This record gives sequence, C-alpha cells and structure tokens, in this order.
Amino acid sequence: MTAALHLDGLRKSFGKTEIIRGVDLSIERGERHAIIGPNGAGKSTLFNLITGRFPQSDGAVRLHGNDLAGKAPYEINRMGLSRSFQITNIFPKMSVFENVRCSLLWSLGYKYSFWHMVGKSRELTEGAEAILEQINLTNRRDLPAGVLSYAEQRALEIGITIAGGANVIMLDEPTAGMSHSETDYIVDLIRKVTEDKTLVMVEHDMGVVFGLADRISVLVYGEIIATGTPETVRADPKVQEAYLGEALEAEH
Amino acid sequence: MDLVLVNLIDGLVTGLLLFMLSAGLTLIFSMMGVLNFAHASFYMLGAYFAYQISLAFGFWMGLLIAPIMVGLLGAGVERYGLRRVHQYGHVPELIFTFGLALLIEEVVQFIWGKNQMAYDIPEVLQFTAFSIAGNSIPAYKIFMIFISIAIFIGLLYVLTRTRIGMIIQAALSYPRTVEALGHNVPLIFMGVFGVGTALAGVAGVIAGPVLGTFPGMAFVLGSIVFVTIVIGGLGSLWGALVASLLIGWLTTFSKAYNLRMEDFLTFIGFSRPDPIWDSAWRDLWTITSPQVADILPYILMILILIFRPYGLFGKRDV
Amino acid sequence: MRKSFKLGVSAALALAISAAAGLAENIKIAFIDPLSGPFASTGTNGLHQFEFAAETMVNANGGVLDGQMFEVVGFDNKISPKESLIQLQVAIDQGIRFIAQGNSSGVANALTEAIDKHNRRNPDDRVLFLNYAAVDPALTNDKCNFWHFRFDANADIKMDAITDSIAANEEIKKVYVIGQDYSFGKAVASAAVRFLGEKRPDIEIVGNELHPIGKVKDFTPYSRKIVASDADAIITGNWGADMLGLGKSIVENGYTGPIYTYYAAGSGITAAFGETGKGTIRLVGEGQVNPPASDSAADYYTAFKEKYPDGNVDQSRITNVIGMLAQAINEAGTADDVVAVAYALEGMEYESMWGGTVLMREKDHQAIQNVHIHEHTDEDIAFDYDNSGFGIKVVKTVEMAAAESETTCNMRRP
Amino acid sequence: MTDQTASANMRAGSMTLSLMPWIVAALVLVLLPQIFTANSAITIMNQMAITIIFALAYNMLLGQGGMLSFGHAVYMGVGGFACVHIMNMDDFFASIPLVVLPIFGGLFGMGLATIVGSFSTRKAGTVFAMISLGVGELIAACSVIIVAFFGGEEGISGDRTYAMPTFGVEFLQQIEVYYLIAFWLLISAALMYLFSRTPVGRMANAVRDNPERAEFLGYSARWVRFYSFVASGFFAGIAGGLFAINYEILTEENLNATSSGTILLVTFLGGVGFFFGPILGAIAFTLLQTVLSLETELWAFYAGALFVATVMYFPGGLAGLIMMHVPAIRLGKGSRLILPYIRTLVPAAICILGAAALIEMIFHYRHAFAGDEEMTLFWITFNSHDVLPWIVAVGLTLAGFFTARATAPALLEAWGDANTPDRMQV
Repeated sequence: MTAALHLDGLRKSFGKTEIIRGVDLSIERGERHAIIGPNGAGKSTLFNLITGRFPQSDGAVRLHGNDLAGKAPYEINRMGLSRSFQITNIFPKMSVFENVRCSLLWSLGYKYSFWHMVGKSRELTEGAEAILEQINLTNRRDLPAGVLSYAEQRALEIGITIAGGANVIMLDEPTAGMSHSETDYIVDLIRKVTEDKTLVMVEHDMGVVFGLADRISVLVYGEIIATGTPETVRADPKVQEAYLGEALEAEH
Repeated sequence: MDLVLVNLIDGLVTGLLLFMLSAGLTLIFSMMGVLNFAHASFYMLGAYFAYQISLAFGFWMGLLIAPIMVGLLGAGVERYGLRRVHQYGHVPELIFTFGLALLIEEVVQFIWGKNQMAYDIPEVLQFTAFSIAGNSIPAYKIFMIFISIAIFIGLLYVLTRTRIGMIIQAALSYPRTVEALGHNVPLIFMGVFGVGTALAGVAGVIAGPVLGTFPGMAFVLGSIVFVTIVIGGLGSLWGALVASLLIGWLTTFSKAYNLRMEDFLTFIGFSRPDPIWDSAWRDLWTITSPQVADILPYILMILILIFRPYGLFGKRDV
Repeated sequence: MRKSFKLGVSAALALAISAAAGLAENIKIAFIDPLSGPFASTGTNGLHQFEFAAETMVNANGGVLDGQMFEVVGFDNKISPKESLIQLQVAIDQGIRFIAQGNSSGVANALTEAIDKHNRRNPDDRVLFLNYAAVDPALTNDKCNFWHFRFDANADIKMDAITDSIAANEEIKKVYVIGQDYSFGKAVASAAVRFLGEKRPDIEIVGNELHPIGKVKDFTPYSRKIVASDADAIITGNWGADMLGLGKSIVENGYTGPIYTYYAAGSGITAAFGETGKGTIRLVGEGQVNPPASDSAADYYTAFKEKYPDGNVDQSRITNVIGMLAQAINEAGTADDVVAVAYALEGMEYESMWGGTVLMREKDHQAIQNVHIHEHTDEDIAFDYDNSGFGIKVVKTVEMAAAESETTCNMRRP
Repeated sequence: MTDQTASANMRAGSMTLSLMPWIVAALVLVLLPQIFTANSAITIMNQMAITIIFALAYNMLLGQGGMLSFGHAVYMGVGGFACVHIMNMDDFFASIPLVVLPIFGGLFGMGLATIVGSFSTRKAGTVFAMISLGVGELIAACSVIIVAFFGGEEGISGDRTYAMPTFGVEFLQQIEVYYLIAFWLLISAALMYLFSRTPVGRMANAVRDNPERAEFLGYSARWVRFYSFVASGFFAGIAGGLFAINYEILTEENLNATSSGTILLVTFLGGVGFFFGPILGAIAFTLLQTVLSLETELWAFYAGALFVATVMYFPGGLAGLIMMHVPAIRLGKGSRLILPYIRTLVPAAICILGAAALIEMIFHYRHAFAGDEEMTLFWITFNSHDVLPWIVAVGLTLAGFFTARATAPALLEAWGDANTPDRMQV
C-alpha cells in the first residue's frame, strides 16, 4: 500500500538561502501526523511546497504515489489533498453557507457548469448544511463570513478545507491565537471531521499536538531531526536538545 | 543619416517629457499601490496654471509657481480624497482617480473654456539652436531636454543620497515598519503624491507651449503614461526612464519612416492580392508605420504583460 | 450631507424632464451639433450664427408666410452619431421639420441615413436635412437622397479650387499631401492627387500620408519628413487640434512655403496660429469676409460682433441656409409640407450677401457657389477672427466652382 | 431554533418570492410606453435598456468577478458591427427574423472575448485592467484603419426592416423596436441573474474575494475568470446587436475609450455589489445624459462630480444606498427615519441646488457672450450681472448648508436608533 503522502529529498531555496534542506517523510493513510518545530524552521514553507503554492527546488512530493511536480494548487486539490491556512483565508463577503457550498462544488462534479442552478441542488444544500452542523455554525448560516468571530472563522476555515471530501487534510496552525476554550472546541472539531482521513498539521500548541497526533515529525532548520510516536519523540534527546526541552519546560 | 540624428533628438524630447510624467506616477504607484488615472490631468493643470501666471508675470514665474500649485493640489487630493477611498480597496481607488480625471477636465473647461490657450514659448527661447540638413532644432527643445535631465538627476539624488530619500524608499517596501520607527507615513505618502503630481505639473508647464494647451491634452496623453510605467516595470525609476525613451524613439521613428505592411508581407512570402480594392485584407496590406505609430506602445504593453508581467525593470508583478 | 446630494440631483432631474416639454407656433429649426465637449466652441459659435441670421434676416423683416417667425433650437449631439440620432428623435417629437447639422461627416452620414429611413417609414412627419458644413463628397453622390441639401462646397469642389491655385503657380514643383486617417482625410488626399495629375502632371507628389486622427501629440516627426522632402506646397485636410499642431510644427521646423487647407480659421485656431501662420496658411472656402463683399455684409458682420464680441462669422454660408430656407417656404406657401419646400429649394438661385450667386443644383442637392482661396494675415483685415488681429483675406476666387462637375447621385423623388 | 425555522420558511417561499421582481419588471416594461408615448421617450428608453444590458454584462466582470476592465466597449461594439454586417447580407438577413439577430451579436462578442480572455484573464487586478485598456485602445484604433469591417469613422449602417417579418411586424416604428429590446432585456437580465446562481457564477464571487483559496478548492481562478469574461462578452455582444437594431448604424464611438469609461461610470454609480445596481445606474445615467444635457451644457461637470462623490462617500452606489435601509425596515423602524430625513435632506437639497445655481451663474458670467446678461434658471429669468441673484443663490446655499449641518446629528441618532433592535422585542 502506497503512503498517502510521501516526501522524497524535498528541497527549497529562496535565492542563496536554503529553507528546506532535504526532507524525507512518509505519512500513511488514516494517520494523524503533526509537524512541529521552532519558529523559522520552515514548517509553513514545507506546507506550501506540498500544496503547490511554491515550486520545489529539488526532490519530489507524491500523493498516493502520484508525483505532484509542476501541478497547480487546484490540480493537487482535485487529486484529494486539501489545506487550511495559518492566516484565516475564507471568502469574507460571501455568506457562511456560500463559503461551504463553494467548497463542495468541485467534489460533487459541478466543475465549471453554467447550466446547473446551485440553489436547486439538494445534494449541495444538504451537504453544505451537514458540514455547517459539523462545525457548529448552523445558526450563523446567512451571515457574511467576514463578520464571524475569530474562532468561528477558524472553524469555517476547517469546514471549507474538509468539505471537498479530500482524504488528505493539511491544517496550518489551526489553533493559532486562540483562547483555551476555543482551542478545545477546535481540537474536538478536528478530531471529529478527520475521522478515516489522513491529517497533516503544523501546530505550536503542544497540548493539541500530543492530544491529536499519531505520529510527530520535528523540523529544525529545514531538516527533520526526528519522526515517531509522541512518546518516542518526547524521549528523543536530539529533539529535547533542539527544541522540545524548552517547550516542555514552558508548558509545565 | 542626418535625419536619423534629428529624429533621435526629437524622440529624446518626447521620451523625456513622457518620463517626467511617468516618474511621478511610478513613485506614487510603488508607494500606494494605486495607478493614478488623473496623473495626466495634473499635467494639464500645470499647463493651464502656468498659462494664467505667464499672462501676469511671464513664462519663468509660471515655470516656478505652477508646479508648486499643482503639487499642493495633488497633496490635497491625496489627503482629502484618496486617503478616504483607500479603506475601500484598490479598485475603488482606481475608479476614484478615473472620476477625478473626468472632473478635472470639466473644471478646466468650466474655468478656461474649450478653446486652445495662446500659451507660447518665451521670447528668449524663440530661436533656432542649430540645424541639421535644413531641419532646424528649436532652442526650446534643447531647454526641454535640459530641464528633464536635471529633474531626473535631482530625483535620483534625493532618492538615493538623502535621508528623506532613504525613508521614502523604506516606506515604499515596509510602510508598517517605517511607521513603527516613528516616521509619519501618511505624511510621506502625501508628500510623495504632491511631488509626483508637481513633476507632472512641470511637464505640463514646459509641454504646454509646444503640444498645445487645451482641455483634451490630458486625454491625449493619459493612457500612454500607464503604458510607459507598465512596460518599464511598476515602481522602477530606471524602468520608467528606459520605457519613456523607448516609446519616444519607437513612435518618432515609425512616424518618420514610411514602412509599409505591403513590403513586409511580400517579404515573408505573401503575394499582393489583385485588385487590392476588392480584397477583404486590403486594409492590412495598405497599413503604413505612421498610421499605427501611436498604437505601437499598446501592442508592446500587451506583449510585455503576457510574457513578462513585471515589466522590463520591475521586481514584482503589476 | 451625503445622502442629500443624490436627492438633490434626482429632484433637479424631475424638474428638468417637465421643463423639456412645450411647443410654440414658430417655424423651428433643430440645430444638432456639439454644444458640450471638445468641439463645443465650434458648435456654439455655429448656433449663434444661426440664431443671429434667423433673427436679422427673417424675424426682423416680419418672418415668412403670414408672419411666422424662425426659431433655432439647439440640440447637443456631443459629436456622437448615437446622440445625434437620439436628439433627432427628440427634435422630430417636438414637431421640428428642419434639421441643421454640419460638424463631422460621420454624424452627417448617420443623420442623412436616419432621416431617409424616417421619412420613408413615417410619411406624416417628414423632415429636411440642411447640411451646412459636412463636406464628404459621398453625401451628394452615392449616399445622396431627396431630403438632404448641402450648402457648403464639398471637399472635391474645394480641392478643385486649391489645385487651380497651385497649378497657376509655376514655382511649385513638389507637393506634400498629409491628412487625418479617416474618410475625409482620404477623400482630400485622393482628390488632390487626381486634380494635380490632371492639371499639372509635372508636379511631383513627394509625400502622401495619413496620421491617426486626434491622437498625435507631437507632429515633429511628420514635419521633419516634410521639410526633408523639399516640398514647395503642402495640402492637408486637417482640422481642430490636428490642424494647429501640424501647422505650428511644420513652421517651427523650418518650412516656409504655403500650406493649403480647409479648416484653419476661427474657433481659437486663428488666434493660436497668430504670427506663425502668416504667409503660410492658405484657406479654401466660400463666403468672402475680407475685404467685405458688400455694405450689407459689413453691416451684418458689425451687428454680429456687437451681439457676440467673442464670436466669429466663420461659416458665412449659414446666412445662405436661412435665406434660402425662408425663400423656399415662401415659394412653397407652406412650412409643414417639407416635400413642397424641398422642391422649392431644388434649383433655387439665391443672391448671397457675401457676393455671388448660390445655385442649389437639382440633380444632387449640392450648392454651387463662388469658392475662394484666403490667406491668413493681419493686413487689410476689416473683420478679424478670435479678436486676434488676424483674419483671412481673399486672394483668389473661382466663380461658380465645379458647376458642371459629375455626380453619381441617383435621386428618388417622392 | 426559532431562527432556523424562520429561515427555512423563507427558503421554502423563495421560489415564488424570487419570481415576483421579474413579473413586476415585465409588467413595467409593457406599461412604460403607455405612459411615455412620445417617440423620443421611447428612443431614450431603448437606449436605457441597451445600457442596462451592457452594464449588467460589465458587472459580471466588475461586481461578480472582481475584474476591472477599461475596454469593455469593444465586445459590445464588435457584436454590433457584426449585426450590421448581417443586416447588409441581403439574402441571409431576409431569411431570419429580426428578433434572433442579437444572438449573432452575442456570438461575435463571445468570440472576441474568448480570444482576448485566453491571455488576459490569467491575472486579475492591474494586469487585467491594463491588458483590457491596451486591447480596447488597439481595437478602437483599428476601427479607422480596418475600413472593410469597421467602415472608418463614419461607421457602417444597415436597415433592420429588410429582415424576415416576425408575425407580420416589420419594425418600422420605434415602439415595435422597443418591445423587441424589452424582450431581450428581460431574457438577458434573467440569464445573467441565473448565471450568477450557477457553480461557475458562484465561484466567480469566490475568486473575486480570494483567488488563492478558490484554487485550493479545486478551481483554477484563471478558468473561472475566463468563463465569466466570455459570458460577459456574450451579453455585451447582445447589447451591441440591440444597438445595431435600434440605431441601424455603428461607428467608432461604439468602441472607443470614452464608451468603455462610461460603462464603468454607469455600473459604479448604480452599485457593483448588487445585481440590480447597474440597472439603476443605467437609468440614472441615461437620464443625466439625455435630459440634463438639454438643460445645461455643464451636465458632464455634474456627472463627474456625482461620480467622484459616489466613489468617496457611497462606494456601494445607488443600490448600496437603498440596501442600507433594509435592516431598519426589517426591524419595522424604517418610518422613524422619514422625519429626520426630511429635516436634513430638504435643506441639503436646497444647498446643492443653490450651489448648482451659483455654478451656472459663474459659468454664464464668464462664458456667455458679452451683452448677453440674461439667464434663466429654474424658470426664473434674471440678469446675471445684477447683485441680487448672487445674494439669493449664496444665501440659499449657505442657509441650506448650515441647516443641514445642524440637523445632521439628529439624523445620525435616528439612524442608529432605527438600526438597533428594540429591547422590548427581544
């Protein structure tokens, strides 16, 4: 069985600076994988390389065994990979319902159709409402997405990301900037909506990471220095030295 | 050969004039991210103000005062108009300057009427500087060349060698950081807008007597200024200079030499349809370069945008 | 304050709509020409000339028929064919039967076709088209119709006069033809080449080119070519800013010979040319202003200047339009049946106050009249233009120019 | 929970609800010529209808797709030119009913949009705007060079009556043309509205708001833009075809930058945020252009001032202004605004009319021919060189201004009050 996501010697340079310096990583289907690392380690860049936002300098990304080289973000999305953003990235002027409905369109096969009425489609309406139910935004249905609270926008962001039914979900710091109660809400939400899916996430909040992830990779200066179950990573001396120590200290 | 030299000089004059407009526009763009559609209108105001002043105090006072007036007006537009529209986003900003261009044209007609003004070259410059093979080069053209080059050097000096130039350059790229350092960024924006429009005003003052001072003068020049800075690369002073000269020479030479489409088509192997007047392609066959000279920059711009969207010298996308 | 702005405008609109209605007993002439925008000064000046002619030549003498007065109503067409057609409809709705227009052959083409169609489709309210200045030869050739009358000499007739003048000057060996890239510019160029070829085959056409209309900022490259070609004379059909820009640029770059042209007077152009144009600009046109053709012409001009000190009588044929229309209405005995008026106009001979006779040729509705070559000067000018001290003076006259010229007009009469 | 049932009810009734505006529009279109019977009124209404279609098509780009075009007139123009050429193909034209002619215009507009869109829609924003400007200038310049198709500056003309009669109607009269245009207006507006409800129409909004996010939902922003652009070109072409039928002539002005600029003005004036915005804009602007220009030669000045004021103070345009009141009306408190509005807006209107009078008087004073000292303003004839009219105008302006300023806070307060739900109700 091929891995859901496989990175092979991935490299990225901006000018002379090499940000990602040869990353090899294999994430299995159904796995919840977290990427952690200190600030500036290249986590977001790695995300952007995987999702086709930047072209890589060297190496390969394989999604279910298919090479993603040269693929535009929309093509990668159609192959079953969906992502969220660190900075909330929704459609602010459209209603919450519209936001979700738009993210369902492609996966339900509407493509660039101009002969279907979106309002007439039961599957679209029901699908979107089911997702709203899942992310607890049903009572915000008709508000413009731009006026939601921060946590609600993050929830919507996750809703948009999972709506398309992609089987690989990538979340970029889903709990960034949230209070404790909001974080709990989002973590429950992530757990709920990524059932039977592959999850790749970048996260700073160690509580979230250790609570959610099956496996963890630690990225430092563009290299993965450790990969394994939370326990292995926690025990890894290299990780402790590079990063985790301070983080753990800070947490206790 | 002599004519080539004459055309080089003429093209230089056209190009440098264009540069004075595009320099201000490109500065304003790189700072505020908005293409100022009304830029050529400030050029027109420069010419009209200078005309009005020259009636009372002569040409030289006009050259001195009119740009300052235009600059102050420009700063006012930034302060009370653009800054307000800024919050709605870029498209409304663009539309605002578009509306402003319309309004300025109407206001000019309201004040000065619709006829061409009798704004003339000053007496001291009304002589022929030198002649090349019977083609006289008026002294005024030499004067125009000097003024524009002086402005370019001055601008370059201020931007790269002075403190205020450093702050401006920094504010162009990192407005937030500069603001955090305690500089008044809105004031800098206003100042650059004022200076940019004042430059357009200078161009108007010195171009008014040769190209005519009439309400349509902004419209005639308006879009070509955008074309220039898009070709040169938005935000690049050198790009603006190169593109201005390129357009100046391109249009001058294609007007000065009668290149015929017919020769070109025959050259690449097509045969002339006979009789030409019944052919559906007759208009293509009879095109000559002077006919299309003024639309060549547009073709160049479209090609640039398709193949090199950041222009000749630009660092970022349009 | 913000909201009020919109409301104010819509209130003003509502008032304006109601004010637009209204009808009177007068014989109305719709003047459809640009009254706003870049060509407004030409249009406004033309409107004043119409109003003044109607006032002094008709109304002051008791009107036409049994005392009906002429009333000229201005309609702003913004020099757009589309707007012209809208304003034509408005004029027809107001019961106006006479349409005067002149600026832009493009508009004239649109109007003459629209009027032809209108008259065919609505026999009950037909209208006549009094074209006082659009000179595209096609209007009285291929595109002629019964409803259209042209009071100006057309481009070909004027070119005939220009080339007569050039042909008479043995010193001219080389001629440069330059014009705006559109129908009129092309018509001028081809007529110039044709007539010169007939009259003086020895003259060499050293240049024949077109430039984009209204788009050229700087004419220097063109004038360089002209100077380099050693031309002895230049022929151009340019008008407006293109005329001014070309003329000034040519002179500034060292050319000293004559520039033969159609439109280089009035509307601020005479003033703007000033000293530069002296001895260079040669203008073709009907109507002799300097020296005044008659005492009545001088009186008329003086009276006009009293009323409009900033105006010019630069389209003297407008008096012919008003005079001939009045005479035709009197002859026909009606102002309502435009067919009768049109038949009265056909073949009419009219003594113009500017000297000579105007004959409205029956076969194509082209006015045949004296055509003059004028020069731009400040000497011996009784009536200057633009209050500049400069004006145009007749230097040569072609009597009843092109009276026998051919026409391809094949007119259908009702 | 109550909230949900309420919205569910609204959705259930939305089918009948959403048809209502269309039925009303159709009725209005049928009835209008009964009220305004003059041919010129019908001509102006025809012009309005054509502008509405064009503005709606333009708003598919600007409002729905976030693409600012400075050269959209060429798609309407080329569609129109194509239709006139078809009018001049005697045999073919005699074999089709006139009613279907606009479809050909649409197809040609769409064809051109397909070609241009293939390279111009790769990016939105300034790149798109500049390419549209360049292409617009290019084609407008071609109109005087490529005489075979565009007919030079005098354009090309045809005769609509040579088409196959539709149910015996030959379209000799303006009123017959009116109904044809009204028919197409309804069809095109409905189609454009429906387009905005299709997947690609919805995604156009998404791409406008956030092209990057749309890409991560499986949609190529470029192709979404392209389809919007092509559709917009089609409807612009329809408008061109109707123009050809109404005026029977197309000229350079149908292609030039002024026409392209005007449609931007019209659309923005009406409001880009709502589907019906451009309709209001087209009606208001056509009135401004044809009616106000009969009254004052300064009409373009007022139009320019109105436009700048709109951009500065109401970026939502006329439609935005109207929709601003919806929340207050929903709360059932719209009526509380009426009195404060009257108190502020009447003086403000007086102020603006006074200012307009001043402008007219200055203009007359400066530009009227000497000796012509009489002018008529608001049906009052007076001497513009007397002092009294100036005092009156200045007085009106100032009085209006200060009264409006004094009552404005009360209006603001009423506005706030009308937009907050009453505690009692909750």
